[in-house]
Amino acid sequence: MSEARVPSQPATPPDPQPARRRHKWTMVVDLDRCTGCQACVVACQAENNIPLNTEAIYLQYRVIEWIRIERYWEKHGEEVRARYIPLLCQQCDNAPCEPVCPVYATYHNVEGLNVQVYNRCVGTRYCANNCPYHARFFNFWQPVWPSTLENQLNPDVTVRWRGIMEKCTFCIQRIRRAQREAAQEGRSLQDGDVVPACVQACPTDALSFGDILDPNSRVSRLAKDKRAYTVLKELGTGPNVIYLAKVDPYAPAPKKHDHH
Amino acid sequence: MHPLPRSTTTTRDHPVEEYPTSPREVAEDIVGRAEAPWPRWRWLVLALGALFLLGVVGLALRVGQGGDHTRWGYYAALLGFLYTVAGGAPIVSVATRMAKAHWRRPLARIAEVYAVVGVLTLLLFIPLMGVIPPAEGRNTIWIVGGVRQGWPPGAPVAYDLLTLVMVALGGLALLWIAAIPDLAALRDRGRGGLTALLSLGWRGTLRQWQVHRAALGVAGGLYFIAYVGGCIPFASDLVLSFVPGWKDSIFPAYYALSGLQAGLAAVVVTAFFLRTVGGYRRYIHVDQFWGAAKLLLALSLLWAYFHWSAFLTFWYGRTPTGQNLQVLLYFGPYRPLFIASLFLNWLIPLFAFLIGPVRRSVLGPTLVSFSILVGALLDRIRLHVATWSVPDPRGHTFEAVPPPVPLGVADGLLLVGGIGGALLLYVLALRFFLPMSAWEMKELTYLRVVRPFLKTRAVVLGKPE
Amino acid sequence: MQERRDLSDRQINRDLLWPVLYTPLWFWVAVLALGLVVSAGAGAAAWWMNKGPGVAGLNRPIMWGHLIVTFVFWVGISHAGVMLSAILRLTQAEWRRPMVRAAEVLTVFSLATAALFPLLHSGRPWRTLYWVFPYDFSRGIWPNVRSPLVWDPSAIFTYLTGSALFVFVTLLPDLAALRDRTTGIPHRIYSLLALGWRGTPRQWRLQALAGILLSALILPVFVSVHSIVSWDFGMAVSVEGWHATVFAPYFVIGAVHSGVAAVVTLMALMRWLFRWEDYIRSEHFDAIGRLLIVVATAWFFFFALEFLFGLYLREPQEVALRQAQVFEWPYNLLMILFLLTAYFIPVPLWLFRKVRRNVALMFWTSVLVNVGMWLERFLIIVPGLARKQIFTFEWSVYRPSPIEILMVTASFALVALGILVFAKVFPLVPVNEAKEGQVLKAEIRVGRRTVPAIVREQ
Amino acid sequence: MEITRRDLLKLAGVGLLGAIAFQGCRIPERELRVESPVALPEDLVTGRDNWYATLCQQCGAGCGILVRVMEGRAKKVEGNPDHPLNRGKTCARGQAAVQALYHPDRLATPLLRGQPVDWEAAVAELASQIRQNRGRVFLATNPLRGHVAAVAQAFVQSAGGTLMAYEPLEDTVLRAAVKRLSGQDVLPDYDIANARTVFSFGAGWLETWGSPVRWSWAYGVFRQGRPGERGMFIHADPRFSLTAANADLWLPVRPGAEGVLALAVAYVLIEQGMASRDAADRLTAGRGLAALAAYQPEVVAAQVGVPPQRIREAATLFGARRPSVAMVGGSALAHTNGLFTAMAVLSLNALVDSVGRDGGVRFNPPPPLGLPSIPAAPFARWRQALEEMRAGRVGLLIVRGANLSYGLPAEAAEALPGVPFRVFIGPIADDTAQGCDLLLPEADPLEAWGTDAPEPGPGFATLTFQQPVVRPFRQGMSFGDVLLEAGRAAGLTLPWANMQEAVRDGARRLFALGRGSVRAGDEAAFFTGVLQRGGWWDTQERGQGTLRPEPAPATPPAPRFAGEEGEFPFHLIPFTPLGIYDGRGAPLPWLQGLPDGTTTVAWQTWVEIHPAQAEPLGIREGDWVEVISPRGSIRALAYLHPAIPQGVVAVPVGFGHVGMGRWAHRRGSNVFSILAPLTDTETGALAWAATRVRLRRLGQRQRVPKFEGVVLPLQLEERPIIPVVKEA
Repeated sequence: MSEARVPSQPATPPDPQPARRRHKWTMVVDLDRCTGCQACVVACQAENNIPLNTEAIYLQYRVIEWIRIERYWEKHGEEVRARYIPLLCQQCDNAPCEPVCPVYATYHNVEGLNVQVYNRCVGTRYCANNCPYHARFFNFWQPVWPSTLENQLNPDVTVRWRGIMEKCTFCIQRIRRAQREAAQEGRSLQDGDVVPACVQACPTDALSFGDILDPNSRVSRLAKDKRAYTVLKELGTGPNVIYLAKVDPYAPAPKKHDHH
Repeated sequence: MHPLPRSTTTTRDHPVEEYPTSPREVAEDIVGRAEAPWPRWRWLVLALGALFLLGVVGLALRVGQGGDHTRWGYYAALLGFLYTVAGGAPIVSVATRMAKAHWRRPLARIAEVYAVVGVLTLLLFIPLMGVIPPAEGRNTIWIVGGVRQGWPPGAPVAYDLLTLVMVALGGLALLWIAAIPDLAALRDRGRGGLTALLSLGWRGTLRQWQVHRAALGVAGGLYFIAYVGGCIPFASDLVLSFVPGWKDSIFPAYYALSGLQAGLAAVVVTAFFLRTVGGYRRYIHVDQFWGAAKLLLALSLLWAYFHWSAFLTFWYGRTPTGQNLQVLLYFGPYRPLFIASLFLNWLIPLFAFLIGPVRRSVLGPTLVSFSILVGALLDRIRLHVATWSVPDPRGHTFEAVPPPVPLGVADGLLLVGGIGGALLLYVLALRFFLPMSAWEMKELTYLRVVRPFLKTRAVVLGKPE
Repeated sequence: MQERRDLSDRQINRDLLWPVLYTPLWFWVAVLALGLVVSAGAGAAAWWMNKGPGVAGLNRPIMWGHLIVTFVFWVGISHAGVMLSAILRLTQAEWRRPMVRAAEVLTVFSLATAALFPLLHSGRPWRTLYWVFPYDFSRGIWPNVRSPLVWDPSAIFTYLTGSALFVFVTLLPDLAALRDRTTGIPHRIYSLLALGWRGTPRQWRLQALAGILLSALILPVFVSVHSIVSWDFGMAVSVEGWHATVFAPYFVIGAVHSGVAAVVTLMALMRWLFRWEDYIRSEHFDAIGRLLIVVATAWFFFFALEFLFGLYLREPQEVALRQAQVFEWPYNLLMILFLLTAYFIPVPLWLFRKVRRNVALMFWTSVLVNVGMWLERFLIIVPGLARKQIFTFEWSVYRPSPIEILMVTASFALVALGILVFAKVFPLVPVNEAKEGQVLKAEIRVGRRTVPAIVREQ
Repeated sequence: MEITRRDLLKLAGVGLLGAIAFQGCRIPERELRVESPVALPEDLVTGRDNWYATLCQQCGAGCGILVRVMEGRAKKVEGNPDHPLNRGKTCARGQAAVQALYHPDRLATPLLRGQPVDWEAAVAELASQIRQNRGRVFLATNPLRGHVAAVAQAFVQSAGGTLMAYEPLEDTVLRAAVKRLSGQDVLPDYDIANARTVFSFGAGWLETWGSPVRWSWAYGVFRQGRPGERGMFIHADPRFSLTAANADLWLPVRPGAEGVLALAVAYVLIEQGMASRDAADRLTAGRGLAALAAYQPEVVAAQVGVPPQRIREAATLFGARRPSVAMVGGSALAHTNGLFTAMAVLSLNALVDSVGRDGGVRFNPPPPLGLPSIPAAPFARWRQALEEMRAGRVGLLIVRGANLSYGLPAEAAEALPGVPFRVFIGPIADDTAQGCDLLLPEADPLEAWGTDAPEPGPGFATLTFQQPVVRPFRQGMSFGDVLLEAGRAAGLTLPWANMQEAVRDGARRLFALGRGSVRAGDEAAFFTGVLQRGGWWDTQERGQGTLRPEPAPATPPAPRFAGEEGEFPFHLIPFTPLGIYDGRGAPLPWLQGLPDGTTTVAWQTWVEIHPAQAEPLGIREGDWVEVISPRGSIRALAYLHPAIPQGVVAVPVGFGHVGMGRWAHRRGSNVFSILAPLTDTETGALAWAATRVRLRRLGQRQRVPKFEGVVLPLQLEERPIIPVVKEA
């Protein structure tokens, strides 16, 4: 029996459908640039018709933020540091949320997006349980806006009703618009044509978005950075959100851990 | 209440054989030929002894090749096989006695005597103590470094040794207690020495019988706990913890269960041997094989069930560790072994025993049991060799599947010799404790009568509360 | 012995059929009371549906709560029926006779109740058409067979059909008996149901055969059902507290534990309510008590495995989960209650023959067991979600809302109501089994003692 | 469709019980719409959208934004990539501009003593009031820039009266310091993008202070935008703010000791010979290091609260890794010795001579076209002004964007009634609007015309153009237009007919300059060009200037605090949260619902206190506590903050409004109401960080409305989500 017959599984599984792919949308988050200013959060809420997070919602721990800033403390003896990380749906190639949905309300499209089909969702919440990144949000209540605020709702994005699961879509409506405009101008998509709301807003350029299949795109370049890592790599979900590690010259030598 | 003539009436499917109907008969028959349990058994002893010596040679070779644990997989497999089979067999008698199943009576002793193999497993473990890597940095059930560094002391080997000791002692205690009345009988027939010593002045008073019954119950319970509980450290230290990141909570249960299955199979094969060669035809009837067959069917279903629930969890989880693990255990170089044990331990028993006549025959269950025994050996080889072949058991994730470890000469000798040695011990013990539990057979003569019922005759089984 | 009195067939008929033929007052009181609770639960469900799942105490990431816990609980209870009737039938255990039907009926009703909960849980049950029934309207999409939530309904409905059939087949002779003792419309209905049963040897043989076959065929289903329920959790790689290989057997044996205990509860109630002391005797409690000891201990072994291997990898977040389960309020209290009620109070008691033969004690201990088993499911499901993965930022708490509690309470009333109504129209103790028992019971004289015995055909 | 739904419901009804079916029938109509055909809604892109460039007025920074307009409705705000200030970026508050536009509680019509009237009547009334009160008109506004400032000035000049701008957290001290050291009355810009070291004192320049979007963009470059070069950021702040959280080195300085710290740094720089000779001489008045003896790190360490080696470490970094820049602001200047602090810190820039250099302090040219800039008047002047109002010396008070009743609750409460006729102009009635005689609905910035010369600007002449992006949603009128219309009706002499004309005129005069970012053949084309680009700027017209340190005082001026240390053990540091800022964001649910940068609390006033100090007081998280100062007390929710220095408690401003719409009205409590009226001794600016407080547990508890979960979210050491590397 030869070694050749012993294939090991790569940490991130191979792309399930490389042949049909024209794009593989990817986001790179530079944690050394991110200040946790939350501009992306409001930008996302404005773009995607996210229901208002009232105080009651906060008290129920049902806040909906498709992209959220998580602030972690780090205790080093006396002094305490804070670390910020923007978290959103990681659009996994090998998404744990997909196989468990009984009605295909969430599936993988050819552009590598993990798509949520609202009108199929029956609200079992299984996908949310099985998302290791806590990236899925459930409409526990009917989303209501004062009638005047409804003027602001984005016509390109569905308003999700109660009992429906939702999550970051990488602003698929913007991807579609960019693709349509490119088609109208009879050209192919360039790097930078598609800019999700959060990326557009990010004051420090911590977020960047693009097509990883395009070797010259910004994300392709950044993904080669030696600080690059993906969250919960050992689960083998194959995230399409790549993070660049935080730099802190004053950090004590990190404990040995064999995950990243 | 008129006893039947001891002529064997034949019905449709098979000849009805009748048990001896009076206690005296039993005494005469079993205790009578204690000195030579069956013809030409010395030759058997010699043959087994020769095999055992081969094993010793193999051990020498193995030790000579050094303490790199990747080389000791087959040795561990042998240990695992003997531990589970010999440890599982006595459970058969304990469980069936608990269930008050009359068909168990002729098999009880056959099963209990397997406990003596525990001594051999104990000896076999000693060389491994130098081979098993220390627990630091590994995932073991011993929380080394988790709570305090180097705690508990001596983990893991010390505790595995302790486990083996407890199982061996528990088994011997069970065997002894179960055999006391018969030992007494032998003593009364003039066999002195150890027998007389062990029979503890048994007189068979009512009080003694009550105590005996209670003691037997307790010993059985304790042994059950010792064996099943012992499978947790044994399976986790000698299999699980060699693959980093392999978290498999059902594995110890699977390990114990497959041992139980193999143990019962061993009992059935032995029973067949005693029935055909040993001349215990009057005691070991088709009923015994039938009852055992039903149990084996259930056990092989459970075998598959446990396998499946472990397999499915990793397969669905799709973590790199889980996927590599499945390559190692199922799809990789050890696939033939897996498929073989799948057939031998599951499919063959299942489909054979689905057929009523096969269940209710002597040969059928015997052959199936043999396949189960072979399957169990292959399964142990698959598990131990594959996991021990991982060079570095430390860390949290299992990145690379190691190449397979071929069966060397030393390993071959060890397997043959180890099993031969076990059988040798068993045969010797059979002579010391009778192959058949005389007192339980006597009980049967009281509690089982054949009476006319409506238009036919029927067996009436007494079920004392 | 005195507790196994010889009973004439007329006597047996009179004793076992009276609840069907005459209606005591307490029956109506009980029905009314249970009905009130059930409708309260229905109101709660309606509120839930109308206002949205927000009325529950659920939050992010604790998306599953009391309703799912109760679903698992009732599926568990439903394993009593097959466990007893099928297995005991196959092993020809004599003491099964008076309890088989009660067990089977319990199965049917608890399973039906369990099936309600996932639908209610989704908050919009009219949409579950997509999910439970394979359909293909405009969109050309069938349910996702990879999802355990699709395995669930199939398993549950198979099991439900199977056990209903089971009840019916074993009921046939008694239906005939009722047919012969009723007049007017009841008579018509019973005659219809009895399928022209005349009690010919051939019919008896067929009925017996059907019984055996059904038991054999339903066993795999019985195992599969709770395994699949467990896989609803076990498959979830993201919830580390759930992703354990032991889950399937652990859930099944736990289900048997709670189910058999529930049967004991039911037996005691039957004995008291219908005054069936001659049929449901302390020897039966004794036997089932012994079975319970074995089952409970096996279950505890798996529980130990599950917990031990939860800590096995010593990942900080998994340790945190176990810490939460054992040390953090309110789980610590629940954990203690769970361990005491599910194992450490009842099992040691059952070790004493006196206790096993004391109906009242068996009743209360069996109730305790099911309290404990409900808590067990809660302690698996909720803390697992509350400590999901390494995102300490997201770790949350869950408190049930009154709505949820109401629905859970109502489910108990619903099952009780179902069984009560069943008892009103069919005998809860199989008359034919009782008679068979009478025929087959025998005695053997050993020296000065007589030992109870049974007749086995060669 | 309908039919199948019905059937479904029936089915549900049968399956589940009548009661549910009954409820089930009450599924809202919209539910049906979710049942859409196969194609994903997200795959359908509806219609075409238009993008208009305009000016963001959610805070004073003055970023250029683009607004996405569809079907006549503003949908989304994005940064204007052309704009030199914010380079296409926005902050959370800017994103919320659209929500302000469609806020449900915007005034629909003018209200005259509570009665709705039409605009003609309202303007007539205002005009008559102006006529009656010539010379006794008082115009209270927020700081004004651009043409609206010119209009306001012209208005008060012609009507006779006072024009004063109000801002609760004024920048008076910084302005004064810059003026003292450079002679210019323009806020400087900091070239962080090119700096290698940034040393900031109390300035939350990544959150709300100054021009956060511009500097955040620079921060990105500063950290990772330059290959092989990662900027080093040192921050001295008594509070653990979001900015402090992002600093490499955070010095938890004692409140009021920032100036001393700065001079201690100066001491080290000079001692190490890293300081520029000239600046050092000025600072020490030529007497050399001896002049700064009082500031030697070892001496002041205790007073500053930072160990001397830390000070030296920071100073060495600052001196060695050049270009380096020092900035000061926020609570550092909100003390009685604020001016001293400001000058001390600014002088550091001179010491490392980074003034006027890349990566240093840049000066801005005065606003183009000689447009005026009306900065906030110091607190002391406002108290006088209110005094005059109380005394009845003001006949007509016109308030716009100056929320006096919120910032000076006590003074305003007794002063404002003294004014016979009060006019409020604004989109939503705020605290000050309560009790005003005339409420005029102001047009939202997205509905109005205007210009703005940002301050601090990008370092060269810049004029941002503001244009209406949608037709007025409410019949409001922009502030400028109100002044112009009412003024003309009152017979005042005013430069322009309306703001649009003013803006056009501005464009005309820029066109006449013939330089700058927009070139065009004729005025019309130029105007369109300016509107399209969102503004006009001339990178050639740069600001010039130097900072000349003044001799450091021999003994550091100690800060004064209200309240005895024994009775009031804690320093109270008010701060502006990311979302609602100084209260301007309070009406908007997006901003109220935005988790705070460090605590993730939203919707409520909380008080940050260190666990070690909460413990003896028996305070747990979620306790309602009373924050008691010599001036009064407020309620707040306790948040145990593991990183805030001991001896300090922090409370956000911006809560506790009366009015300001449904989401702000009586939500939380107003920390200004307990601030002692101490002022900076020289400038008279409010020393809003100079109040001491004590805490008292009130007994009630509740869950804190925060985004983080129930356990202290520490990174798990073995499994960090955010791995940290020591160098890039």
